[in-house]
Amino acid sequence: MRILEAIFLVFINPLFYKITLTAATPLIFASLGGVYSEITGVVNIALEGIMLLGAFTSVLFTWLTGNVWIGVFMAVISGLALAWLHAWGSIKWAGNQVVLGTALILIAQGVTGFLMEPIFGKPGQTDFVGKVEELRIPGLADIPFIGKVFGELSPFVYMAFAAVAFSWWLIYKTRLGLRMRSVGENPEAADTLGINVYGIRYFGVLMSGVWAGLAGAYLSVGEVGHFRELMSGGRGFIALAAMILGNYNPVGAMLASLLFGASSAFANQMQSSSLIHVSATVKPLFDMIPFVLTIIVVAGFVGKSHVPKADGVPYEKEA
Amino acid sequence: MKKVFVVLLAMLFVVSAFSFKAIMVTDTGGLGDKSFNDGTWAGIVRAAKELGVESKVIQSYEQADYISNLSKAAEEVQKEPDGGIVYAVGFMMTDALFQVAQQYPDVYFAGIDIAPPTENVPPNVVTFLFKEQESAFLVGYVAAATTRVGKVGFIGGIPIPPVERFRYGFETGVKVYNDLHGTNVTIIKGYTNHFSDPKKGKDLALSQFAEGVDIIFHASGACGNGVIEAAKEKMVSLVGSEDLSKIIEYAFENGGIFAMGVDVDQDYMAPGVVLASAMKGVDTASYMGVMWAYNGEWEPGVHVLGLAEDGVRMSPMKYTKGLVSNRTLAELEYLVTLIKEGTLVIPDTEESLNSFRTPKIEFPF
Amino acid sequence: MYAVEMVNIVKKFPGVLANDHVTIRVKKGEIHAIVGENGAGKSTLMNQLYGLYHPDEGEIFINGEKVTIRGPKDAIKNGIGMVHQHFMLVDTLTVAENVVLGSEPVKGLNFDMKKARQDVKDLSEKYGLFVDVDAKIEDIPVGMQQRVEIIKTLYRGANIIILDEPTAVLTPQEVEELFEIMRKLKDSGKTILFISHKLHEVMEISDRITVMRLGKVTGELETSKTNPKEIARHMVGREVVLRVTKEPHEPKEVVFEIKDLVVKDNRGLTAVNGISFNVRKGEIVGIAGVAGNGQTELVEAITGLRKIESGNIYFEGKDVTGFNPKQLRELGMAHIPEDRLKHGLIKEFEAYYNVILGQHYKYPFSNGTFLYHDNIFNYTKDLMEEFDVRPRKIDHLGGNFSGGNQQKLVVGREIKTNPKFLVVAQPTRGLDVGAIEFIHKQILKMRSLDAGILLISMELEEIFSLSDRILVMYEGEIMGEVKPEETTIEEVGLMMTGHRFEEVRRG
Amino acid sequence: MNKKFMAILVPVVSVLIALAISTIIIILIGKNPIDAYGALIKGSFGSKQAIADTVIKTTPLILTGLAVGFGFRAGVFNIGAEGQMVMGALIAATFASNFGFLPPLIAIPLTILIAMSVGAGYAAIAGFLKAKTGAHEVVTTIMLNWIATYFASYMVTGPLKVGSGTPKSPEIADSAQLPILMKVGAIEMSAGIIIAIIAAIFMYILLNKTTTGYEIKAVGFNPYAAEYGGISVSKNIVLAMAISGALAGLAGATELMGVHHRFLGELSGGKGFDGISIALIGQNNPIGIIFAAFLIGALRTGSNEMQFIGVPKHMVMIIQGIVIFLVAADRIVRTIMIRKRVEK
Repeated sequence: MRILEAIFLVFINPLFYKITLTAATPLIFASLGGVYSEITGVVNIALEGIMLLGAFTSVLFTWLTGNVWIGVFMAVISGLALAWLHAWGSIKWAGNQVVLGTALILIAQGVTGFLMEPIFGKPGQTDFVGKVEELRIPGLADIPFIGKVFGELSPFVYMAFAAVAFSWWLIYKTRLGLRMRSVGENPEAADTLGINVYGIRYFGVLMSGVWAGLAGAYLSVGEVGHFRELMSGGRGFIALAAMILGNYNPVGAMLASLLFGASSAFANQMQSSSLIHVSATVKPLFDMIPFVLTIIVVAGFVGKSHVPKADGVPYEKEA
Repeated sequence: MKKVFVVLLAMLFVVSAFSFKAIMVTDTGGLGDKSFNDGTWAGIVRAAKELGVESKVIQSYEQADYISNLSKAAEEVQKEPDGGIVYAVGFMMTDALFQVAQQYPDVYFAGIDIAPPTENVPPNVVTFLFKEQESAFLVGYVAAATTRVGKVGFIGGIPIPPVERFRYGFETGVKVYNDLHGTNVTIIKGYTNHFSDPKKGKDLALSQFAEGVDIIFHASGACGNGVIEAAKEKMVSLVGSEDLSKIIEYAFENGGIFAMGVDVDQDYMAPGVVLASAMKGVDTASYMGVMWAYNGEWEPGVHVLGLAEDGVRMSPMKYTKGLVSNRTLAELEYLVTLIKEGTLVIPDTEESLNSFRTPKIEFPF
Repeated sequence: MYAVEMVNIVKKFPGVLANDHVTIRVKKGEIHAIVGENGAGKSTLMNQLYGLYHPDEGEIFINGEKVTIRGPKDAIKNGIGMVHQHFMLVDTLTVAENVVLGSEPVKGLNFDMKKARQDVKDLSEKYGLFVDVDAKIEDIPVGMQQRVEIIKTLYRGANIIILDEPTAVLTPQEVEELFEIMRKLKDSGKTILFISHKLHEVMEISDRITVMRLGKVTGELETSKTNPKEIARHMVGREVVLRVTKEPHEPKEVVFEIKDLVVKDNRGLTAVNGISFNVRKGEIVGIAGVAGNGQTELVEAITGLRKIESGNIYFEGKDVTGFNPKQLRELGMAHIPEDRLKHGLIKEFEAYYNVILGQHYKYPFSNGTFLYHDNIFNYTKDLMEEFDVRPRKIDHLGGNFSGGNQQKLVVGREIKTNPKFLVVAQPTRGLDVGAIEFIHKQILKMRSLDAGILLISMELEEIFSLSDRILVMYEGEIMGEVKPEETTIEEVGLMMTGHRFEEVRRG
Repeated sequence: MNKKFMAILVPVVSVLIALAISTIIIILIGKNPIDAYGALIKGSFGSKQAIADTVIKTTPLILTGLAVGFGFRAGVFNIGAEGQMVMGALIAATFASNFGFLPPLIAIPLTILIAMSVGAGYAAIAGFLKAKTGAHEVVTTIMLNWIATYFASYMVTGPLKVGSGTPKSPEIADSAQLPILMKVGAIEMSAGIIIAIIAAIFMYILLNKTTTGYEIKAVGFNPYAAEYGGISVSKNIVLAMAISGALAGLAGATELMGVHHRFLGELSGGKGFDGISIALIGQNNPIGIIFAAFLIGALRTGSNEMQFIGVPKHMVMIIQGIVIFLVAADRIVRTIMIRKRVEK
């Protein structure tokens, strides 16, 4: 009964919803990146690496310039750079996309770790370099409950939702989006209509760099204001799962990310509940909740998702 | 150009003049953990500089590296006519250290955070352990004295022994305060299961704040940066400014949201928001080890460093001292004396924590 | 004035000379047929006109002007449109979206769906090309998909339209409709290039004919001044028998029977709706019908690849409903699948692994645990000899054989199991005349060996020349049963479009 | 150019290019590349100890490489070797600490068997979900990795914990430890490498000589054709995942029985992920995988020596990343070589 009470208390706590949002935000960005890349037909498991590099660059440039937004901008640029490598290998050279992705993750981990000492003078982690201020919406904060959730949030959270709306519009309402979807489903058909298959795929992959770079920037200068080696902590892979779970659709990916954010917020909240008395060593088990939940959802409720038909298949003209 | 060359040559000469080497092998956490790896290295570097000897570090990539890296370091040291010392850092290297040390009896080995698995320690090995619980006891006492809601939090990384000792101490500090002052401060405990994901630390800290705590003590490596950030965010939002004097002014009047740091003096990471840090003098230990080895004053065996040995302490509360009443400060000072004397023993295991009863303490004022 | 001139085109692929100094001249406003066997180089030639391939040598003139076509974009610019044999449609997009893809109308930043729909509607009305603009491609029948393809070319303002084997997937009635459309297009001044190997169609619709064989042009003919025999000679280089002769053969007892079979398709819709029939030993039962009327699902249900909703299947009188493919094979069923690249063959496997698929676990190929490679190799050598598979390399990968030889491998594999009952689906799709002849002979040989054979084909000629009885399928139901010698192509064609046998006979 | 020759040449040239790039980086940070590579080679092959070390590192990499490679041959992408390895070793450690009463002849195979079955069972969850509900194995295995990690962390800090030091399980019984082939100082090279090579041979035979291998490959290449040929697709997906997981579990077993002799908190150290790149560098071929694992193992071992001359441990990740990148996009290398040949 105490457990039920604790669960109930979690759900009526506005801060639970706020933490859900902040936990979901990096996943939304990164899974969005996955959507862009994969609907044009390029599997991108490098998200984890792009995030990490983005987190690093944003801290680096914030530290150099003192302006967090320059840092965020440079995270996007670095995301583009790594994504370009992925695009180059997988589109131009028709490489195995999964392997290229794992290679880029390694390179990102290596490069960020490697550069710490020469740049910051010490390995491992940087000091606090500055942070994107939270956005306070006057008036909103005074509304009960809602105010506690939305009253004061990182602008990244709003950006994430704006990005979802923008992406939905771009993918489903514009000419470019139509072409992106056609290239991921049947590149040959698109090619015969004079659509530049390679160009569109480059666009998709580069955009995934933009979003995953932002995800990384959020983790560092958006949330904690410093960089720590491997701080992406596997979120790129979770975002990948969220993208598949969300059926390669920006809105779906967002919902899946929110589900994930909610379950990890729930796990944290349950761990912190004063109603549940468990020994300290049992607490790590709470962290399994999001993963178990995802498996149940993937297996039970979603089943087969529509994978873009040409996803992962390099497009090669015959002559 | 020529000058540089001469200088370089001279340096080379100088370096080779002292044929003693101090080599440190990190655990997989590596340098930059702002904890035992960094601390050890700082101490070694300091000693090496003073002695004018060479110091080196090998960072381990994975657990299977420990034995080979320690062996490598030992081989390297063996080559030096005057020998040297090999440091194994982190409790994860316990088994590896003792296996390798047996193979190289003429090389000095030192372990940080390492408890020997057997009673008899080989003569070429010293290990340093810390009474983390003692410094954590002090911050726990401060937390209990400062909280305005009667609820404080603890966030650990992975529940490994040093982390757990911090928790035992923290819990004891709160308990002792409660018993002495008749308060009922409670503790919420959580773990990030990680040492290098600051965002995770921040999320968990926010969850604890959502449960109503106003002070969180963390012992979670880099995750703790997120904990401190969460507290800072909350506090700045309450105060409406990042300015230290405003924060202090606000906190003095209304209390606030605080974090407590670990391992090193983390007060500077968010001045005014980090109430105090439970420090661990890893650098002192590693410095000592090098000196012993160099001077031949080797004292093999386990050295457990606590308040009395100056191995652990509480940060001087550079920014926040004003938030703690003079009486509390005086109490703390007295408690430190009791601990140093051995009158007050802070539990260092789960069992002793459970059976811990606050002794009769009469403050002399 | 020629609308299209391709002069001395040479195109080499690794190991193949696909076009060897080919010259073709197409007049403005004519329907020009390009005929030839599979592999003659027709599609390669047209793909170069559409910019998908680039000629190694030679020149292309459009309306008298020399052009370089670097890609489809250039082709479209030059007023060329192409309907490919394999439709170039994006399954998940709607008809309207598919049509406008690549030259979409926009309103502000948005893609203008409204205008796209209207444009497509207008075109469809103008040329009598009925389509459902809002349907997704994956939900519409093949005939409509083809119309979408034609609209695509018209939408881009094509004056020269290439149709690559457009009738392969259509019913006789649909073929007529297509020809109607082609005439309409011709009347409005469009030039049409029509690739085919069906001589009666070419005779019916074209104005002039270019015949190709082995990458070369072997004849340029005026349709009005030639006959199918002459064309065939140019095509094959020898006289060909256009129809196999069938020996009379007395069927024996029933080997296979289905009763009230109901099967659903991938989307959960009923695809086979209560079908019953039987097949006797030594008899070929043909199932005619337009693609997508439940034949695929029927075959899959019979061969154990698809779940049966209700009804029963009997093999030699034994109820085998719900048996899996392995169990059915054990009983003596064999299956030549309609899509050899999807079901029949594993492209990445060597020939010797492909020919044991389905029996790989049995002696002489294995002892159930280990494969006996020597036996497998010998068996493959024999099979390749017997069925004239070329090249005779047992370690050639399945995907590296030509279509005809792939099919020979599959047919050989299935026939060599000595089945009591053989399901044959689209056995000659995409094959050249020689291969078709060979495969038809093999099927008839099985009949003479008293195997029961169920033949599913969209080629009516094939059905007519091979079957002893013909069942016509429409929307998952049997419209009627006829004997080939007692019916006409038109009658069967009517049934294929949903008229019951009784209605047809009543007239 | 000869196909097989190219298959070998591409990884070799990729390594050379990667080394060239890292040479530039090493120069940029002001170190001498000759010293660095000298250290790399010395550290991986320069002494008996170095060789033993390289072999120790190579052993689990061969096995995870085989695990992932086997999955690829069967058309499943097993990102979960990491979790399967952890679970296999964890459960085996739990049992094997009580095997003192058994002679090695029984205890060793039994421990291996437990680790392999647990790995197989854990992987089969993902295979089963894929076969039954279509759940994407990449998603499920990633989730299962996390679950394994947290579960293991719980076990060694909770129920299995011994002593007051490292979170670790009790030591496994002496009789369950693998015999030592070579001992240099404190470095003990166990018979794990033999197990790994046997596993590679086993995989080769299974894939190329048996009907099971035939069926698994058929399902991997073309599930439709396989089903048509009477091969159960779902059964073989589960089976392929299980075999892949068993190999990963075996990797856990060799680490447990040959190196650590107990379960430690972070036993796998990312070797499951390394398996992906090793499988692909080795072109999913058992022999190729042995060489690829050896390459990565040597790089790792040598990199520790490189640290002595001031090249950080991250260098080897960068080298490894570039090698994998070039092997994946092998046409880059092929094109470079063809151009070279044309120029000549």
